[in-house]
Amino acid sequence: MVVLGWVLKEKGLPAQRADGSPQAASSDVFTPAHPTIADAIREFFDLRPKPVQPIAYTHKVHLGNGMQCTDCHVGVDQGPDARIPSVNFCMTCHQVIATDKPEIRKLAAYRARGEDIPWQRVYGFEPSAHVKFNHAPHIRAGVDCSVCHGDMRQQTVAERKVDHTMGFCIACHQQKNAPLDCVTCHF
Amino acid sequence: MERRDFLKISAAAGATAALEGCGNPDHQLIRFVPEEDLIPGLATWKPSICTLCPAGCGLSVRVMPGDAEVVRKGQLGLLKMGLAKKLEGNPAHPINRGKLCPRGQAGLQVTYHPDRLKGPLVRTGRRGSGQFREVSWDDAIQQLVSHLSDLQESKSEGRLAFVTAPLRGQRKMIIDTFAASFKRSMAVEFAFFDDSVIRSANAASFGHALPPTVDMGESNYVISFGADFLGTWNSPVAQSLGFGQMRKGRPGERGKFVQFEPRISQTGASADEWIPVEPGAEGMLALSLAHVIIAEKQRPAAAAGHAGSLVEGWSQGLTDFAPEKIAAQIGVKPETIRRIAREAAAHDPAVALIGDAAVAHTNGLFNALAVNALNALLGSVGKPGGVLFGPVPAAKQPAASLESWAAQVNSGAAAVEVLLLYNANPVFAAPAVWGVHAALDKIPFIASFGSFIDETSALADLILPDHSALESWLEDTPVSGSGKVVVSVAPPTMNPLHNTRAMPDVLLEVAHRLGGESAKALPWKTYDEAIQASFAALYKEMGSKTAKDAEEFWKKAQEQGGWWSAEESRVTPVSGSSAGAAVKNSAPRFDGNPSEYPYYFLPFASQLFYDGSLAHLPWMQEAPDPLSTVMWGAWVEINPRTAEKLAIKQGDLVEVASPHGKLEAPALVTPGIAPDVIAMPVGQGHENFTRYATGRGANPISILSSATVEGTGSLAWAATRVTLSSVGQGKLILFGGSLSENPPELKHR
Amino acid sequence: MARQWGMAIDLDRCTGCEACVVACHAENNISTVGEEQAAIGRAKHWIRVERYYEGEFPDVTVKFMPVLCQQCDAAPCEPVCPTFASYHTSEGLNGQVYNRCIGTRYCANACPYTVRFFNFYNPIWEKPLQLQLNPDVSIRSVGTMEKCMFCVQRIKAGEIQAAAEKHELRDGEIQPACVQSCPTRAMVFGDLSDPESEVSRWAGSSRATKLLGELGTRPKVTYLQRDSWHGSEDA
Amino acid sequence: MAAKTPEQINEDLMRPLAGVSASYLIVLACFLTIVIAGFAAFGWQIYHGIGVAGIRRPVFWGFYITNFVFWIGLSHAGTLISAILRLANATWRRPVTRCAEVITVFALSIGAMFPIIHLGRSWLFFWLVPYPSERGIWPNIHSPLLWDFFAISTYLLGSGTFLLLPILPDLALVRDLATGLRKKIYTVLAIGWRGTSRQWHRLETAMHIMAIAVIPVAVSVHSIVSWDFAMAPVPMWHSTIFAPYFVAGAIFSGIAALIIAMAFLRKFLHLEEYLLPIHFENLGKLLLVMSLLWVYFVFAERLTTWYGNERSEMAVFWLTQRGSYSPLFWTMVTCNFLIPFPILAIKKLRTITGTFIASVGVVIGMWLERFLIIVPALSHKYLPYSWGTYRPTWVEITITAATFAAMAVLYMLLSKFIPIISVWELKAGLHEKPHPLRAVAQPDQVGAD
Repeated sequence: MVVLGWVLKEKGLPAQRADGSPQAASSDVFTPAHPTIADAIREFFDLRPKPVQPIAYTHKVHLGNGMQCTDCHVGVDQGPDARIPSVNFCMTCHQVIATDKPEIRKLAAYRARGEDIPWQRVYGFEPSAHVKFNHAPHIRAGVDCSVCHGDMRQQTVAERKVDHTMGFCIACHQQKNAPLDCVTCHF
Repeated sequence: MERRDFLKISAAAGATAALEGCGNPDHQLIRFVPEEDLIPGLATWKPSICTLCPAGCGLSVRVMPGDAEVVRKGQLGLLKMGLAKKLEGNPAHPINRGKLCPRGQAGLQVTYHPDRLKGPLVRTGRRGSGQFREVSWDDAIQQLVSHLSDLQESKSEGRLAFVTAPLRGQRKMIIDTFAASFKRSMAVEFAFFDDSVIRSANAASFGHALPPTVDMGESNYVISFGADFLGTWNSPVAQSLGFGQMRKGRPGERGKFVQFEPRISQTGASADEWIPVEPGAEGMLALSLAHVIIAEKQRPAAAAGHAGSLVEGWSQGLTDFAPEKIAAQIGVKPETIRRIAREAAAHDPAVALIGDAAVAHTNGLFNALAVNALNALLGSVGKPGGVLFGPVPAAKQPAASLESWAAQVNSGAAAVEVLLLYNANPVFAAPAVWGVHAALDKIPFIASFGSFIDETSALADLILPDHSALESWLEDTPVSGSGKVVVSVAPPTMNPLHNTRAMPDVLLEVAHRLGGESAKALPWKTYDEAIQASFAALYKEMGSKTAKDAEEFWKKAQEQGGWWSAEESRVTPVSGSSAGAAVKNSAPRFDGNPSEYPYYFLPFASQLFYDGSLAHLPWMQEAPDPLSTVMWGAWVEINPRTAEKLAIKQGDLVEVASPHGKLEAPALVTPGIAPDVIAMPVGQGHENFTRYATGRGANPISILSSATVEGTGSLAWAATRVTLSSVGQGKLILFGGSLSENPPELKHR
Repeated sequence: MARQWGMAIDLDRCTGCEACVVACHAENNISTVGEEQAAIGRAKHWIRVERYYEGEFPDVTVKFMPVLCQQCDAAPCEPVCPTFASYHTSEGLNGQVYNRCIGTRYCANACPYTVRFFNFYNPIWEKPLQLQLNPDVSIRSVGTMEKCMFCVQRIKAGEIQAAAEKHELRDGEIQPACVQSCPTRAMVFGDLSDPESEVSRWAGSSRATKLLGELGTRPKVTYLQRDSWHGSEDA
Repeated sequence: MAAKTPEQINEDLMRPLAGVSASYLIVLACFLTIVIAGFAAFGWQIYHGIGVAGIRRPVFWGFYITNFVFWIGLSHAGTLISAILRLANATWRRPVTRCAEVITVFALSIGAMFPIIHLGRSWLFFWLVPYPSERGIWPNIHSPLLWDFFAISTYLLGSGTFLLLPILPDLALVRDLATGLRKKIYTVLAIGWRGTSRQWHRLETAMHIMAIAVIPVAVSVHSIVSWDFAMAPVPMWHSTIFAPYFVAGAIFSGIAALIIAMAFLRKFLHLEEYLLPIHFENLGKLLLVMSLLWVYFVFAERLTTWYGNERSEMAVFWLTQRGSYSPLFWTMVTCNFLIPFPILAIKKLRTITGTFIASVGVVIGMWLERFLIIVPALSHKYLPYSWGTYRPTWVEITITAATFAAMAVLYMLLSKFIPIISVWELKAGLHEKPHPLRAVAQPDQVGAD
């Protein structure tokens, strides 16, 4: 595969296109190209099935118990991304709390195997959108999380409640006199 | 179906993560629990040290969280870890003050190189077959220990040899101590571009076996004899900073810079006056300049002091070196010599430098001493705007030169049982005639600490891959580039990507297992302990107003990337070790008779590959060479007149033949080289050095003669003559379209 | 008035060392295209050091000139783009909106400086080289044009940072990768609308010239021509 | 022609529609294969990336844009010529007009594909089309590429109508002569044409309006195509002469294409009695005029550049005059002038064969002209450090070949479905006295002799 990758690089051909086969798990190159044509088509028509989370985490309960978003999603007010807590972080509480619940058992099992939880992305932009979204300025501008993520108090497992289309962003930016320059988000 | 779709989609979503720099997380892989507590998307800057050349610049490394494919407990998975993303100069570091050369910045790719060794290897096929098998660290170290234990108890007559690049500070200390803990051992240091000639010259003239620190920022007149001080020579970043300062940093003042060399180097290209000189005549030229200055009463001969007294006929005013007498030998017009001499004398402070090819002729030492004398005459030694000698104690010169060592091994004079290799690639970087390859074949057991398979480590029986610099504890004591005392130190900037171990730690482990002398000599558990100990000592010795105790001193040093004295503690030269009588003017000797080999062969350090140790970095391969704009290859520089005479066209494949071998590379016809000189960059022509460098271009070192610089053991790599001929169509990849800004195509009516 | 980012390059300081070139590659996720592609002129260097020889041996002079996108105020690349992928930002940059680019390559033809680079294929990084990629810069895919935007990601980050810390941007607080790396300090970057900024002062130098200024593109990069030595007369 | 009766005309002109010969099928198959190869190449390009084409920095446009300009140029054969001839009432035009208009529609469709083929991301071509989106982003009206979109779509619409209107009566004729399924199909196609006086009258009026309207459109199209280049500050592109220069060149190549097409039809559909030497001779005269006009434009362009003596322009100038591109340049001059001029100027040589040879030369020459306008200029822009070269790859060559094959295929198919020569117009030309079909409409309105 290494050799293949090199040969391809020399030819300048994207790797997963070489034999038409999708980019394998053990692929030796990284490329922005789509793993399969099917993927390309899906993205083209913006078909994004509902993510299936490995653990049925419920926001409702946690927020109900008076927790804040930023308790787990650290960094959202400092930088571009919000942290998805690691299994260790969850276990700080669930060492003792609700340890008998099946989902929590799953959690503990991950920890026991030394694995992190493979959460699936709910929001986030397609690579081809070239969007460099930064949470922090929005938080500072007092935009409530629910504006873009829906009211998590009402959600169990996070779902895509809000459609993050460019229209959605633009509308809000216009309303709030936020910059509309393309390179505000696209670079 | 449902499930499969989901996988595909998540792979696509993964690609989004890729945009956040996490690579292309591949969702068949499990995710490991992060070992660090990281906030995504936030960058932290950590200090480190550049280890790619002897300059020892301070780094500031941008570290951000990302997903790396790593192996844990034999299982491949994704780990969110802090990853180095960009290398910049450390603004606080006195040597490079926030700046960094292209090579230093590309150092990032060493860590992430796809062909980096991912764990210890044991040779399975015959030597050089490149067949290795992965083993555990425990087995690997045990194997080394078993080979060493006999030697240690000196049961056998055999010896331990340790071949390394020139090292400094604690790394050198540990290696030397380790080697010394064996009864019979030889430590050999080798680098193609070593500065030993200049060290010896400076020792003789000024009593400091050190390369000079050039305070160019304050100079008003700079004369360089072949030194590529803006590219690769000595401490290029520090010198570039000074150059910028000298040119435009001081309102109303602009120093002049004159470069003497037979082929325009990247540095020469920036000169106010570039003057070609006959190869090897630099010393005579320097003395000729000195003669004019003395004769015209600009300076008294005595002003040169000891440095001058080393030169024969100095006190008599160097009458043999009157420009008119020797202009022909030097190849520079007498009036030019006189003019330059007057200008230099009139524009205080003026400074002269010599380096690279000028000291790589058989008379290199003479050339260096002559320039030292000129400097002394100009009164630029130890003064602002002149040459300074950093207060760092001179490193002890290596026991043996590689050449003599190889000779001893080949002749059987030294029966080397075990060879340890670190940071050196002598099979590539030493002339074929030295027979290093043959010597290695004679050695029963070779262990390398290399991170890559290169020409030398390919011959190893055991490979114990070192961490990359960014993954290691680093400590360095630069000898040039700043008037301050500098001791750099840096903890690892990121966790190791592969199953590698730091060379010093492995040595300590080995010593520990060996017990006896070695264990006694090296009491530390880990390398950082050794460094911390050295800093405790430093605190006692130097002290510091900023830290209240050694502990805090140590912490502070780690935070800012090292410790450096507040004030520029410049050293005024002690009169040098008056080594024997005055040195005579000696003409350079060249290998190969002029009739058969009519051209001087001039290898030069590549701005991008240095001595070839960086040819494996894709950024370096694809960056256009500053002058030739060549990418992904080597070339041979030929003057248009010579090309015409030999019917060679741009891009032709030419054969360059010396008495010691031949090579083929595409021709580059350029006006910036003397008609009787053929120049070629060092760095390409690797036979076995990762996918990016292997089988690319040709290696000029391979055809060099073994001539050495008189008075030193080091290689006179500019003392070979060659002949050349066109042998077909070559592949010359140029980024630049036109050589001139006004090519014939643009001519008006 | 909005900031007007500009740059000044002192050719008397530039030594053609290529530090800016590598810094740009590292900062902006510019992919290496490999030998074959480089051989047919598809190498991507957002900033390049142009080198020109003049004269014959022994009277040879060499001139180095770093050339990057000049961020023209009257940019030929902007009006010709049918999709507004190439457009003028409020801070005077020639923005290149990768997601809008459909690859007509018209902008690259129109650009007199040839500083626009095209992704003829999807870029690839042999693992684990992709770990070097800068998360703040997107990875351009096949069929899109890419170019220097004065490290717009650094500009944005700097502005956001300043806003967070509630202070005005200081001159020199934001530096593109090339400017940051330059060992001779031959480049300065800043706000041309502020007459006090260093870049404005350099741009006012008597040696200041614009590259191909005669085309009326109104570049925002100023070149300070190579100076000569004035000291000889007092010899 | 007077010898012929309406019945014979029907007989002769309907013959091609009757059935297909084996040789016809073989030829058609050959051309189809090439066309398919072309599409395959395009697929390959989409799959791997535009890099499989030979374009590179700094020559970002190559064969594709050359073909684009070439085919759009060719499209000026038909509609423009036939419109002018109609308005000028030139009787000899009668058998010529339709195959001319057909060239227009086909060439235009082929040419219009290239702006899409040459895109780096062809699948996003619709971003060139103005349509409302939630992003609120419209195409950039300043971009000549957008002007192209409007110009070409308008021209296609116009010439399409201009072609279809006069076909109606003939479709009706086929309907009347045919039986079975054919009859059904043509009944639909003829959209109820019964040849009533009102219908004739409307047709005439419509044709007049279209004929007038289509001329400025045609002129504007190639002016706009020329502005794709003239609007960019590229040496030798940025010139005021480009619009008229391109229009002239377009008509020039158009007529040549028409002559070639007619020659083939005459031979293979055995229309010797309808496409007479006189037609070729007249078109030959036109071609001669255009050839002279073209030389004049080239001379004017070169002369001003040479006198202007502008640094960067001279680079491109010498490159084409005596540099690496000069062989192509002089081939072009030979094909566009040195060969056609004597042939067309000397009456004896202005035969069918003569004009055919001249036309082939012109078509080749005009393709080269477009190539020489685009590539040398791009390869030698202002900064000598960034000069480069260009080499096409098999992908570009295949697709180029496919376009010519496509032209042939379309023509061959069409000739089997509609009478390639306007039957009713011929008949109308037959008699002094009003034709039975056309009791009311005045013959001279249709342009009788």
